[in-house]
Amino acid sequence: MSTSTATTTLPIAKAITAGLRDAMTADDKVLLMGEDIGPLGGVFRVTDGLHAEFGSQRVVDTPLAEAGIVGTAVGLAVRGYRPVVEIQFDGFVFPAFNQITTQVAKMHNRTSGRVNMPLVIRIPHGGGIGAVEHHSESPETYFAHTAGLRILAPATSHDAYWMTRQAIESEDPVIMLEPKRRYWVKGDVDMDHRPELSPWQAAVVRPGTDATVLAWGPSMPLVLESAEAAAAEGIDLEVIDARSLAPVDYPTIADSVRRTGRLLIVHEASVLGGLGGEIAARISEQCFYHLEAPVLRVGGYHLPYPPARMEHAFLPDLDRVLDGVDRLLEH
Amino acid sequence: MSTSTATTTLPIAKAITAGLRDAMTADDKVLLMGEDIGPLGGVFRVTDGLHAEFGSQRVVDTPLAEAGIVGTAVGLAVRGYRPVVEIQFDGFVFPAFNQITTQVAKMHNRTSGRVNMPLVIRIPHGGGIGAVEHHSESPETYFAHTAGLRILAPATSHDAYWMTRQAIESEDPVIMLEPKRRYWVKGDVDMDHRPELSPWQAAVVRPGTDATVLAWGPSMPLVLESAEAAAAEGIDLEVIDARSLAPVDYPTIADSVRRTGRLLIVHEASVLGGLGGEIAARISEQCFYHLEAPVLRVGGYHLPYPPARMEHAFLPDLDRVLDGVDRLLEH
Amino acid sequence: MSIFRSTIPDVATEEPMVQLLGPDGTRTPHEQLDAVLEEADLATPERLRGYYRDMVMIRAADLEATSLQRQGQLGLWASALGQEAAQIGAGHASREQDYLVPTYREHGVAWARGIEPWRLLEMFRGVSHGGWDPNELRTHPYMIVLGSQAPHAVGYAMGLQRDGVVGTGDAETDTAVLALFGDGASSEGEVSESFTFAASFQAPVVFYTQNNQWAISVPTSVQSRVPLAQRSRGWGIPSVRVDGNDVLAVLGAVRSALDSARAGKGPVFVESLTYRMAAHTTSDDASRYRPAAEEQEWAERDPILRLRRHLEQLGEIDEAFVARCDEEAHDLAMQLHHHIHGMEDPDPVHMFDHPYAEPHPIVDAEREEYLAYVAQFEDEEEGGR
Amino acid sequence: MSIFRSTIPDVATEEPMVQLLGPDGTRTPHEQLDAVLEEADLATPERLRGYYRDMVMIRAADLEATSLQRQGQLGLWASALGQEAAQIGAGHASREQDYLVPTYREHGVAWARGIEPWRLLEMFRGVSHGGWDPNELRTHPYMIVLGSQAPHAVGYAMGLQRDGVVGTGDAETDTAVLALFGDGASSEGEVSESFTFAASFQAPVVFYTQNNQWAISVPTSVQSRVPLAQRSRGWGIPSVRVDGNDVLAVLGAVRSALDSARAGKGPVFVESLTYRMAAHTTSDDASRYRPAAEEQEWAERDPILRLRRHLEQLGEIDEAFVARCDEEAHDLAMQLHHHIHGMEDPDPVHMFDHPYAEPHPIVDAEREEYLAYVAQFEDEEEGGR
Ligand SMILES: Cc1ncc(C[n+]2csc(CCOP(=O)(O)OP(=O)(O)O)c2C)c(N)n1
Ligand SMILES: Cc1ncc(C[n+]2csc(CCOP(=O)(O)OP(=O)(O)O)c2C)c(N)n1
Ligand SMILES: [Mg+2]
Ligand SMILES: [Mg+2]
Repeated sequence: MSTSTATTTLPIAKAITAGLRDAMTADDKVLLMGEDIGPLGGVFRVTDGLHAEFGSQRVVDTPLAEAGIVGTAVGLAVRGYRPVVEIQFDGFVFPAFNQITTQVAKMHNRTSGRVNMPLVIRIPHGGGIGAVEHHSESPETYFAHTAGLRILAPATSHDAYWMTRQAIESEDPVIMLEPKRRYWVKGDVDMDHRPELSPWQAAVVRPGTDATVLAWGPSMPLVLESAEAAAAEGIDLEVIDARSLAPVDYPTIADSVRRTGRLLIVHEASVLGGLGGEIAARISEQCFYHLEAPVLRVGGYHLPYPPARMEHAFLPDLDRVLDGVDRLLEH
Repeated sequence: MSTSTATTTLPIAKAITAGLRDAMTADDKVLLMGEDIGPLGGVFRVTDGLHAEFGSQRVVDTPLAEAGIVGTAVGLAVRGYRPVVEIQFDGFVFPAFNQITTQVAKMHNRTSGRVNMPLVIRIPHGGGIGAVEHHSESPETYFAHTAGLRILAPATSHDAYWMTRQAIESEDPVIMLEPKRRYWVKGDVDMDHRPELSPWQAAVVRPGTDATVLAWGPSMPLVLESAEAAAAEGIDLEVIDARSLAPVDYPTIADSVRRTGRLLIVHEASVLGGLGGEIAARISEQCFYHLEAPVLRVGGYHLPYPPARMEHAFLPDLDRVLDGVDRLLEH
Repeated sequence: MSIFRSTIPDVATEEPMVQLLGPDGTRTPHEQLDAVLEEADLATPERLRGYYRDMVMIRAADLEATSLQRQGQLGLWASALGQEAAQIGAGHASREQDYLVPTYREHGVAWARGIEPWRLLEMFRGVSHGGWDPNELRTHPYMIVLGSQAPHAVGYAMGLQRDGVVGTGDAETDTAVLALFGDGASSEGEVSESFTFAASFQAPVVFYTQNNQWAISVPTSVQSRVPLAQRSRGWGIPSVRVDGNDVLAVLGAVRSALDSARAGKGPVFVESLTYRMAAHTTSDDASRYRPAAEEQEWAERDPILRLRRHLEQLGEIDEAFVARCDEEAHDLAMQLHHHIHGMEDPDPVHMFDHPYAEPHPIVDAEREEYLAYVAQFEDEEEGGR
Repeated sequence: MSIFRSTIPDVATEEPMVQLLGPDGTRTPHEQLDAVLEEADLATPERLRGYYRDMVMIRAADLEATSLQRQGQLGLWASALGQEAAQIGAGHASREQDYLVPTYREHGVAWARGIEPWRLLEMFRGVSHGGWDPNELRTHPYMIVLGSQAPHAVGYAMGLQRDGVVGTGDAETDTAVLALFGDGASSEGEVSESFTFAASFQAPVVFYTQNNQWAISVPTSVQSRVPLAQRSRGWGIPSVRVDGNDVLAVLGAVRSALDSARAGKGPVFVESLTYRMAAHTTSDDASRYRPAAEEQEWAERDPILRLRRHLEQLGEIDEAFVARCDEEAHDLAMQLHHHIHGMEDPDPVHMFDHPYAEPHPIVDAEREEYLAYVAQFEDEEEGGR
């Protein structure tokens, strides 16, 4: 039984569940692996009900070892399966880093294209949930620099559903960064119509003229809210949801910046060495004669993610985004 | 017996050996750990002779497990030791990535400053040696983004000696990226006089007026050579050796760019998401009104490091650097 | 017959369990462990009452922490309910000079090491990532990335070897490390690598697993089809399984293991069979994956009850003592309650205090930036009103 | 007596080794393995001659590769000299449907799987990162990051379980995976995690270690103080140590292990004691760390010599056959020589061919950029001369 019905309202977490369910129904090579994803349904309940529905051969509670999870998924992919791996929290992806970097990312290339790696690594990502250490990380930079990987970062329920499907359908490995603090935010999903927009494209989610603000995943509601606040002050911001972080859709961003002349990038990861730096560098190059101000960034500081009672100061918030907009417009 | 004598000529590898030896002599808490660093002296012979001199309690051939090597070094550091760990090749640092990212980088912060992590991770780094897969990587980006780590990248024998000493003396963890393909290039070392320049500062190694070229480690001889070639064409390049990649010395770079109005960054790592992106973003911001051209980068492509017979096309070379300079000056 | 050999003819699913106190409190003599306990004076009636008090205290603190979490005072709490004997026993088995390397649920161990419970709660409240000086209290910070602490323990033990404080024969000098991890964490490669290093260097480290039957929703059988105690034997690291709800068995076995490690005889592994009576954390719902009957079954093996029964059999406990313990525990809980409720949130500027031990220009600049940014609002507030 | 138990009363440093051929070629009967070999027709005189020929061939290719490296034709060569029996035996023990997961020194295994030696040399020459179709030849690419291939093997085996090709009882259907790694690699956490997964899921995988005594300069004793064969028993994975220079022992044990795995009885571990006769690679200098006497000692246990002696004892080999093998081996070496010398360097534009399976705008743009950049010089050349 597929959950596909016409447009429906679902929280992001449940949209992913639906995406997983429909992908598993459509292709019996799709299987899920991870810690506590079986009877418990995952600590975020994203796989809730799937174990009961598909059984323990397709929804696999693994031993507690991330390298083993990703590494066995590689073997399953070679054998023709399409494993979808859940990493319980962003901070626990690092034990699997060797497998992701030297194996998942390189296997297709190593075999001169003879073996595909249709493997999805789902990571609940980002902070703002008041968690203990290692539960609020934004590791996208590490993966974006690693050739061979793709990264999707849905920000809405609709994208969450379709990106789950499209990540699973991709013949390349995809890291799915799920906006954990928005898991329970509801939104419309149309499961019946494949989106026209490719998952690898950015979306202008709010047109504007004074400056472009780029963000993704968990930061999207914040930048949209900031744009509303700025509008109240007479500043008209264009807001772009990057959607795909590897590859980043530079044409869409550059096109916007050529129009607005200004770009602010917002992400939770530390600004220093973060993905925003690469985007700033490329846009500064591609739009050199259009930029009326340097590309600015608002994000985390160059610190280990702080204890929960300080995270509000570490994370971009409305005031910091607006402060960034102000600095941008001062030029 | 210390090897410290007045200025002497040593290949980079031997300058590091001397630095290790002098550090071990100066402080008996310094110890070396790694694969094959004992009787063999390391696959690059950097620890040659040290096992015979200091014995197996201080020059430790470990089991073959990188997470174990770095993880035990963390424990030794807590106990008051200053472990210097050798990772045999850049491509083999990833099994230790969890220890480096979640433990080495965060332990001082986690304990509110009560425990220091004076730990050095030596990594022979970069390509150009005709090696098989995984032996030519440039992983600096991963570490530069990780708060809590420092990175030094010596390009000369003198820096190799002193940075080895200073990395070991640092109370913070330091990743030492050793320019493996330049290990046997000789240079002068003055072991008697501590350099006035801090290891965390960049050095203008060739003054010039038309554009600034920034590089580090294995790329330094290349950019210096390129500057000579450009000079022959009447282009006067200023060349900066970044020396420290975490933190990067932005004041020195920005000062230069404000004078020349142009910046080219050269590194072996993939340009996409590489450290050059962060530097370009910051310099574009800090020197916005001084830049006469966008910051350009010459480096690796967004590909897994290719087989040896193609690496010449992947790596920056004289022509690609000069091509970059030309594009820079076209603006 | 197959040529392939296992630990014991064919795969060994049976493993004896050392038990000194039966569920009803009855004491079984045990030649080696009784000698160990006696030599160290660890099983006198006064000591036993002390353990009882400790367990009662830490349980009260634990329950209070859960209620503080419900009140929104903590972000999360990982209860150690049911593991009191496994933890108080292990903590007291260590000598003061030993170094303990815990995971994130070792509240009883921490208590036995003299770490005030509020320091643990700080972490779960979200005001700190680790609240004490590891070298002062000879206890590593709580560690959350499972298994990552195990190689630290081995490295510290290698430091002890180099410091010459192993195998000297002097009880005050000889030192060992106690490395703790759960049944789930035992699957992490870093734990296996720790076995490799410890065995190779014969480091003075005791690996101690509280097999509390579950890793969140996953039963231990997924991590190992054979008793976990056997895991280390593949490295030639001797091991034993003990009843983790029996404080004396834990004390005796861990003390004996630490003695052996201190004497320079290399690593030892102890598996302690116990039960996580509560859910994994306050965010977890154990009813989704384990039957109430199982919880019931283990409730009957409650480690506190067991020690009390034993003390009763010895005639070494009375109502007054029990009541005093309960009272003290109540006081502790109240103190905790007030301490936590009264705890002010730290000024976030402190997040810039310790990313590095030495000056760092980017951190300094970002700190200034942050302060200037915050000052804006203060100016606005002053100006505006 | 201690309460801590090891594999065998106290730490087990003794481990029996299965041997079917003595160093002088004498055949020792072995109830189980003889049955296995006989059932599969693996020890007929013709087969034995075949193994002999295989070993001679692969040794010649290996020696030629070393000399090609000296001639600058290869960047590096990792010789498998001395490990021919351990590899030819393991390779032939597998059935065609089995999947082999090698490390980077499995030239004999590759030969037995029908992979032409020049495909291996390509990698060491630096024209490719892996030269064959893993699914076509049912052999994973050579893997260099030690231990990383082990979980792939287990995952593939989990795929076999899901495909229903395990334990059906049909010899042509039932499939298993042979996962190879060295004594050094056995220390990597990922190998241990592979044991955990394989045991947990009872995956049809045989772990096979060629313990060639060294990991570059580090002796096996640093990786394990007890015989490596014992490592897996801590997971309840049965294991055996065989004489790796005895092609029949290897064949019998690995076939028997694969049979067991194929039948659905779960993983097995085989340690094969052999010797890396050459240096680690052409870049290595073994004289820096191991005594010539040791090399001498092992030279006398040469696996090729041993099989030849056995065939001589059986009266199943004659000078003509030996000479023919040598001739064929010489031809192979010459072919290799010419093939490699004649190999043109690939156009670097091919590095852009396969980073992704699906289109990628950055890669496409960089490819265009590269081609335009290269075209510049072609223009210049044309223009200039
Ligand atoms: C590397 C890593 N992966 C996943 C987690 C998430 N996680 C936290 S506790 C836990 C279960 C741990 O089980 P066990 O080791 O048995 O300890 P217990 O919780 O039972 O005390 C998991 C999966 C983690 N903290 N670290
Ligand atoms: C993760 C990793 N660390 C280090 C190396 C470097 N290295 C290559 S081979 C080798 C020794 C391997 O020894 P062993 O596993 O016994 O295999 P053998 O070379 O003896 O066949 C080392 C340390 C590597 N390839 N991968
Ligand atoms: Mg547990
Ligand atoms: Mg070996």
